[in-house]
Amino acid sequence: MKDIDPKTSQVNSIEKSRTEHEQWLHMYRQMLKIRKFEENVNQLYTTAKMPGLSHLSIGQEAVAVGVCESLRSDDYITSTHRGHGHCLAKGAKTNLMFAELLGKASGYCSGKGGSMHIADQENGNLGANAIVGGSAGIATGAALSAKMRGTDQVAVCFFGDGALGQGIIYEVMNMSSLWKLPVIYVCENNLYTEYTHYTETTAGNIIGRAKAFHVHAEEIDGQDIRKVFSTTRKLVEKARSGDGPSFLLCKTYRYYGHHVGDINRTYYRSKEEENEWKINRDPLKIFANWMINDQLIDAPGLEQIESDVQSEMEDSVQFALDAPYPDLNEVDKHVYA
Amino acid sequence: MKDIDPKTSQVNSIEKSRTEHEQWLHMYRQMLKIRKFEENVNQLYTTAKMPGLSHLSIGQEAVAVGVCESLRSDDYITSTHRGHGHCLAKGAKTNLMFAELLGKASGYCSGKGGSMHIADQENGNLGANAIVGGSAGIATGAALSAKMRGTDQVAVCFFGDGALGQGIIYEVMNMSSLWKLPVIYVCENNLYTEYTHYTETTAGNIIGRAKAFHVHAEEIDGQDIRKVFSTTRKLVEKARSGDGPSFLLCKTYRYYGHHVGDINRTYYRSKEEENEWKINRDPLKIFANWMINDQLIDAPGLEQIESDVQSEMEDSVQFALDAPYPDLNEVDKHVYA
Amino acid sequence: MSMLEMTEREITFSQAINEALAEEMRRDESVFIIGEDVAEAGTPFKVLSGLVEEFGTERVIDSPISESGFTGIGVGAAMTGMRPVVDIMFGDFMTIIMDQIANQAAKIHYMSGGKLKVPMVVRTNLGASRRSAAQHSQSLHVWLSHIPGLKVILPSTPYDAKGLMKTAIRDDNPVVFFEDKMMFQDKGKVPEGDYTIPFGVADIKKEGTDITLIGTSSMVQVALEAADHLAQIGISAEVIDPRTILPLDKKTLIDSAIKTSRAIVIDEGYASYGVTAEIASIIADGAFYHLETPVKRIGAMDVPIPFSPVLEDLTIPSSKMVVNMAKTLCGRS
Amino acid sequence: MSMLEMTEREITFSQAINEALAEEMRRDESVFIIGEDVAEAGTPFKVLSGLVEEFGTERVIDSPISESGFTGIGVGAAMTGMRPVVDIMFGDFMTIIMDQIANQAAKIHYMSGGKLKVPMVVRTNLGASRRSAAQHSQSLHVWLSHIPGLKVILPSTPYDAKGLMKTAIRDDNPVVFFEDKMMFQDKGKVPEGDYTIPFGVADIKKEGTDITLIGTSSMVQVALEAADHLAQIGISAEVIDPRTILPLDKKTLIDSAIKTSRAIVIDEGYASYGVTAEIASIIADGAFYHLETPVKRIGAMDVPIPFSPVLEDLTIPSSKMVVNMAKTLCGRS
Ligand SMILES: Cc1ncc(C[n+]2csc(CCOP(=O)(O)OP(=O)(O)O)c2C)c(N)n1
Ligand SMILES: Cc1ncc(C[n+]2csc(CCOP(=O)(O)OP(=O)(O)O)c2C)c(N)n1
Ligand SMILES: [Mg+2]
Ligand SMILES: [Mg+2]
Repeated sequence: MKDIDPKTSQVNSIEKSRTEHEQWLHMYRQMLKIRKFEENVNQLYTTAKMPGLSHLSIGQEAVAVGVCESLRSDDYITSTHRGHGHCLAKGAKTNLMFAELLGKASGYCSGKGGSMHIADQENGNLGANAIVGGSAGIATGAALSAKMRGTDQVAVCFFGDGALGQGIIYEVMNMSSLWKLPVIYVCENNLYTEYTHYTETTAGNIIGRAKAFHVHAEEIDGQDIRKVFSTTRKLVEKARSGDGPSFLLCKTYRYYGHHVGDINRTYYRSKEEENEWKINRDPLKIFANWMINDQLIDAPGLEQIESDVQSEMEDSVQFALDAPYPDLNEVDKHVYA
Repeated sequence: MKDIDPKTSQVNSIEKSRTEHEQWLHMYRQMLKIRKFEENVNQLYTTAKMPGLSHLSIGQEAVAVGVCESLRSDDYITSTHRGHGHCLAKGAKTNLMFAELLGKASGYCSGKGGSMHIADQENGNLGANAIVGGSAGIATGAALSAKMRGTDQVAVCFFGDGALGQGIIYEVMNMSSLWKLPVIYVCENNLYTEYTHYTETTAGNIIGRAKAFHVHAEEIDGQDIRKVFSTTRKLVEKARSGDGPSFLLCKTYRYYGHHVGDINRTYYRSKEEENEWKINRDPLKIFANWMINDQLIDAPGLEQIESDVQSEMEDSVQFALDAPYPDLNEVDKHVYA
Repeated sequence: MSMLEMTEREITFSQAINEALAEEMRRDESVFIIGEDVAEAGTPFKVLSGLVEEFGTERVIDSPISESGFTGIGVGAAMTGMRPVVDIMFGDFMTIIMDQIANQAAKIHYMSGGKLKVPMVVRTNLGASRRSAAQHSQSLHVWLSHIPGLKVILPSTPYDAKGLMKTAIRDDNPVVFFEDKMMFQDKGKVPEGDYTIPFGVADIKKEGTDITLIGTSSMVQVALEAADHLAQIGISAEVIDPRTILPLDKKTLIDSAIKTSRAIVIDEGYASYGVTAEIASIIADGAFYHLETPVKRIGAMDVPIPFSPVLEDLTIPSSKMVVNMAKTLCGRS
Repeated sequence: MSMLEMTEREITFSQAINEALAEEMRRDESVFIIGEDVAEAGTPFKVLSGLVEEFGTERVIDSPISESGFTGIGVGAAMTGMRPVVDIMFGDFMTIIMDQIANQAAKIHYMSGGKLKVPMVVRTNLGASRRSAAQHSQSLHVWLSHIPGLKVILPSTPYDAKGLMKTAIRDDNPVVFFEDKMMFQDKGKVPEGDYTIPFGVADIKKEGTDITLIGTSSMVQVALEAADHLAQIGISAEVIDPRTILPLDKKTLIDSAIKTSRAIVIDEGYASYGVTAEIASIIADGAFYHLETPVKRIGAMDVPIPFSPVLEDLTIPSSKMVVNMAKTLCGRS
C-alpha cells in the first residue's frame, strides 16, 4: 500500500500497475478472510463453543476492507458491535481475534472485551463499541489529537444506520467541521437497525445531515470495493491534507441475523430480499468477477486464495480453542492503569 | 385572537380589520410588558432584592410575542433559561411571575422553580428549562400526546442558538418528522451562547440541519413582529392540520448580558454592535413606527400604553415584594405527586 | 399474598410483565409503549410479543435508536395527559437518558410547585452473566435511587412483576422499573386479572431467626438458595425482598435485623457506593443496639464486567459467597 | 503538609486551580482544556482566566454546548496521546455525559485488557446555596464513585485543590474532579511551584478524641465549624477529609472511629443512596466493636433543590445540624 503514490486519488489512474495488482489480490483475500472468519464464528456459536452472542458482518466486507486499505497502519479506526470485519481489515490476526471471542487469555484484550469490545491498538483500532454511536466522540477526539500532535494521522469512525439516531453523531460532526479535523464518518447502511427497516427510523436525507454541518458527504454502493476504495482514498487525502472531515454513506447488507441467534427473520425482512443481495450484490462475487474479467486473476488463483484462507481459519480456530482462559486473578487487574 | 379566521395565514389579508387592529395593539402591549418586566427584574437584581441570577430577553420580545400570539391558550410551549418573555407572551400574569422570581409562595411554582423553571400550566407553558436543549423532548412529546389524544393542539419548543449543540435536538426532529407531529422548533439566534459568538460554535447551515430531517424550515428577521407572526401562523396551521413539524430560525439579539451579572461584555462583543441593534433593530421601535405610519396608533396612544404597563409593573413588583415566602414545611412537599 | 393462593396458574416473569402491560393498556387508553424494536420484534427478549398485534403501532411505537430523545418525548407526553412506558433495551443505557430522567422527569413536579406531573414508567433491565461484557451487563439502579422524585422498582418474582408493573403504570410519578435479564424465563404463580402491589412494602420471602438476608431482584433467589444451604447446617435465615428500593421499607428491614441480630445485604450493582451501602447503613443505624455482628454487603465486584466467562462468574454475587459470609457471622466458619 | 509551612502566600481556591492547570500545561504539552466558554471568558466562575492568553486557543478550546460530544472527544484524544481536561460547567450536567464517562472512559482500559488508557480529567463542580434551583445545584459525585475505572476527587482547600489537580492531570486514568462553587473565593496558603497530593490519602484536618466528623468538599468547613462549637462545650471532635472518595482511604476513617467511638458523615449529595451511605457503612463495619453509637449521616435533603432561599437553606447540611447530632451522640442533648 505504501508504494502507491498518495497523491493519486483515483483508482483508474493506478490500475494495472504491479503493486496495484498485488493490492487487489490482498484486498480480495482480506474480504474472504472476514467472510470465513465469521462463518466460523457462527459455527462456534451454534456448536456452543463461543460464549455470548456476536454480530456478523458477512455481506458488508467491501466496506471494511475498502476503507481500511485506504489507511495507514498508524491511522485510527473506531468500530461497532458488528466489528470483526473492521478489526481484521485494519490488520488484526485471526487467531488472536478468535481467542478474544472465546474469552481466552491470548485474545486481543486478554478475553476481557470479547466480540463487542475487541481492540487492536497496534494497528490503530481503538475498539469496537457496544453503545450505538458510542465511538463517534472517540474517533473525533483521535482526529483532534492527531491534529494537535502535528501528525498527519486520520481517524475513521465506523457506524451503522442505526447510529444516526444518536445525537452525539451530530454534536461531533459540528465540532469536526468547525475545527477541520481529519476524521471520516463511515456509515454502513445495511438497511436495518436490529429488526426495523431504516426507513422507519430515519427521516429525510442521510447525507444531507452531514452536509448541513458542512461536512463533505458522499453516498456510494458499499458492495463494490473499487468504489469504496477509490472514494475513501480521496477522503483520506482530503483529511490528511488538513481539508477537514467527511461523511461516507455506504449502502450494504448483512446476510445473517442481527446477531448469531437471530434465525427467523421473515417478520422483518423477506427471503427474497436476502437472496437478491446474496446472489446479485455479493461484494466478493462482484470483486472476483471484475478481477477475472480484467485478468487480474483466474479461477485456480481464486481457489488457491480460498484454500489458503480456509486453512488459516482452521488453524486460528484451533489455536483459540486450545488457548487457556485467563488466570482468575486477572479479574481485578487493569481496572486502573 | 380567536376571532381571526384560522385559515387566513397571511398577515396582509387580515390587515386593517378592527379585530386585527386590536390584536396589533395587544401585541405591542405584550412586548412592552416583557421589556418593562425585565427592566424591573434587572432593577430587583441590582438592588439585591432578587435571589440568584436571571437571564433577560430584552431585545427578543418580537419572537416571544409573535410566536405565542399565533397559538391558542391550550397549545403548548416549552421555554428556556431566558424564558420570561415566553411565559408572559403565553398569557402569564406579571405579579405571579415576579412573585416566582422572588421565591414567594404566591409565585407560579410556589417559589420552588424560580426564573429558570417558571411554568404556567393553565396557559400551556410546560416550563422554562435550565438545561440547554433540555425541553426539546418535552415539546415533541407534548405534540405526540396531542396527536394521540386526537386534539389539534400544537407545541412550540423555544430554544437558543446554543441548543443547536445538543444532540437531542436532532433526535427529536427526526422523530417528529417521521411521525408528523404538530411541533414547531423556534430557534432564537441571538448570536451568542453565553460569551461565545455562534459562528464559533455552529458549523454549516442552521436551517439545513432541520431540512435534512425533512422538517420544514424557514429563517426570518426576529425583530419584525409582523414577520414572526405571519410566519408562525402559517407553521401553526400546518402543524394543526396534520402536516408535521417545522423549524423557525429567528435572528435576534439580547441587549443585556447573558445574565444580569454579565456587565462587562466588551471582551466578547462590541458596544457598537449592541448599539446598532438597540438603535436600528429594536423590535418595539420597528413595530411602533409601523403602527404610526399605518395610523393604527398615534404618539399619545403609545404613551398611554407605556404608562398603563408601567403602573401594572409597579403594582406587580409591589405585590411580589409584599408576598410571603413559602411555609418552611413546603420544602418536602411536591417531591411526589 | 392471599392472591397467590387463589391461583394455580404458572407463567414466566416475561409473561407476567406482558400481561400487566396488556391489561393496563386495555384498561387505560392513555397508556402506550415507546422504544426500540418494541413492536413486531417485541424487544430482543421478546417480553412484549403480541402487544403490537392487539394495540397497533400507534400505541406500541418503534423508535429510532434515540434513547435520550424518546425518553424526553415520554416526559412531554406524560405531562400532557398520556401514560408512556418508555422501553430502554439495556439498563446500561441509563447513561444516555440520565438528563431526561434525573434532571427533567424527576424534578418537574417539584419545580412547578406541584402543578405539572410526569406519570411515566421507564422499563429496563439489569444483571450480568450473559457474557455480554462491560457495556451490556451492568446494574445501575442505584443512580436512579439517589434522585428524589423517582421511584425505583426491582421485582424478583413473576407475581411481584405483574403487580408492581400495574402499580407503576398507575403511579403519577416517574418510575424506573428494572427487570433482571436472567429471570425472564423463571416461572411462578400469577393470578389472572387485576391486582396491584404497593410500593414501599418489603416482602418477607422466608422467615428465619438467626440472620437476615436482604436480596434485591435476582439476588432474592441467591439469598433463598443460601438460606436453603444454611438450613441444612442449622442456621435459620430470614430472606427479605424490599421489592422497591425507592421508596424503601426501612422498618421491615430494621425489624428483621433486630430480631435476628445479623444481616447481609445482597444486590447485583457494584458494591462500592451501591444499593448495599444504603441498606446496610440504615440497618446498622436502626438496629445498632441489637446487632451481634457488623452488617455485611455483597455486590458485584468493582470491576468493569469482563467478557470471559471464567472471569465474569467471579464478579457476580453467588449463594456460596452468602453462605460463607453467613457462616462466619454466625460463628460457624 | 510540610509544604504548607514553607509558604506564607495566600491565594483563592480558584487561583489554586488556575495555577495547577497553568503549571501542568507548561510542563506537559499534551495537556489541554476543552469546554464551554473556557477561553476568553475563563468559564462563568472565571476560574480559567488568563490561560487562553498564555496557551492560546489551540490548547484552551471553546466548544459548542455539546457536553456529550466533547467529553467523547476528550476520551478519544486521551487514548491517542493527549491529556485533556474536559470542563463541564455545572456538575448537574453529569447527566449528559454519563455514557462517555461511565461506559466509555471508565471501561476502556479494562475492556482492552490494559492496552488502551484514558488519561483525562473531567473538571466540574457541586454544591447548592446559590439560589440556582434544581438543575444547577446538585452534587452528583456519588454516581461517578459507583463506577470502577474512575477516580473521584473532592478538594476542600486551595492547598489540596492545587496538589490534587496536578495529581489528577498526571494520572493515567479518567479522573472526575469536583469543585464546590461556594469555595472559589476561599483563601488559603498555597506554595508556589510544584507539589502533588496522592489520591486515596485522607487528611486529618483537626485531631480530636470524642467523635469523628467526616466531611467532603465544602462540608469539611461545616465540620470544622461544628468542631469549634463542640469544643466550646467540651466535646473534642476529630475532623477528617477523605479528599478523594474513589479511591477511599478506608483505614484512616475506620481508625479514627475506633479511636473516638462515634462518627458522623457529612456530604452535600442527597442523603439517600449517597456518599454518606458508603462511608457510614464502611465505618459501621470496620469499627463495629468500638462504636458507642450508630454512625450518623448528614446529606442534602432528599428533594429537588428549591429556588426559594428560605427553602433551599433547609436542604443543605449545616454546622448546626452537625453540632446537634454530635451532642445527641455524646449524650449532651
Ligand atoms: C445506545 C444503544 N442503544 C441500543 C443498543 C442495542 N442495539 C445494539 S445494535 C442495535 C442496532 C444497531 O443498528 P445499526 O447502527 O444500523 O447497526 P447494525 O446492527 O445494522 O450493524 C441496537 C439497537 C445499543 N447497543 N446501544
Ligand atoms: C446542557 C447545558 N450546558 C450548559 C449550560 C450552561 N448555559 C446556560 S445558558 C448557556 C448558553 C445558551 O445559549 P443559547 O442557547 O444561545 O441561549 P441564550 O442564552 O443565547 O438565550 C449555557 C452554556 C446549560 N444550562 N445546560
Ligand atoms: Mg444497520
Ligand atoms: Mg444565544
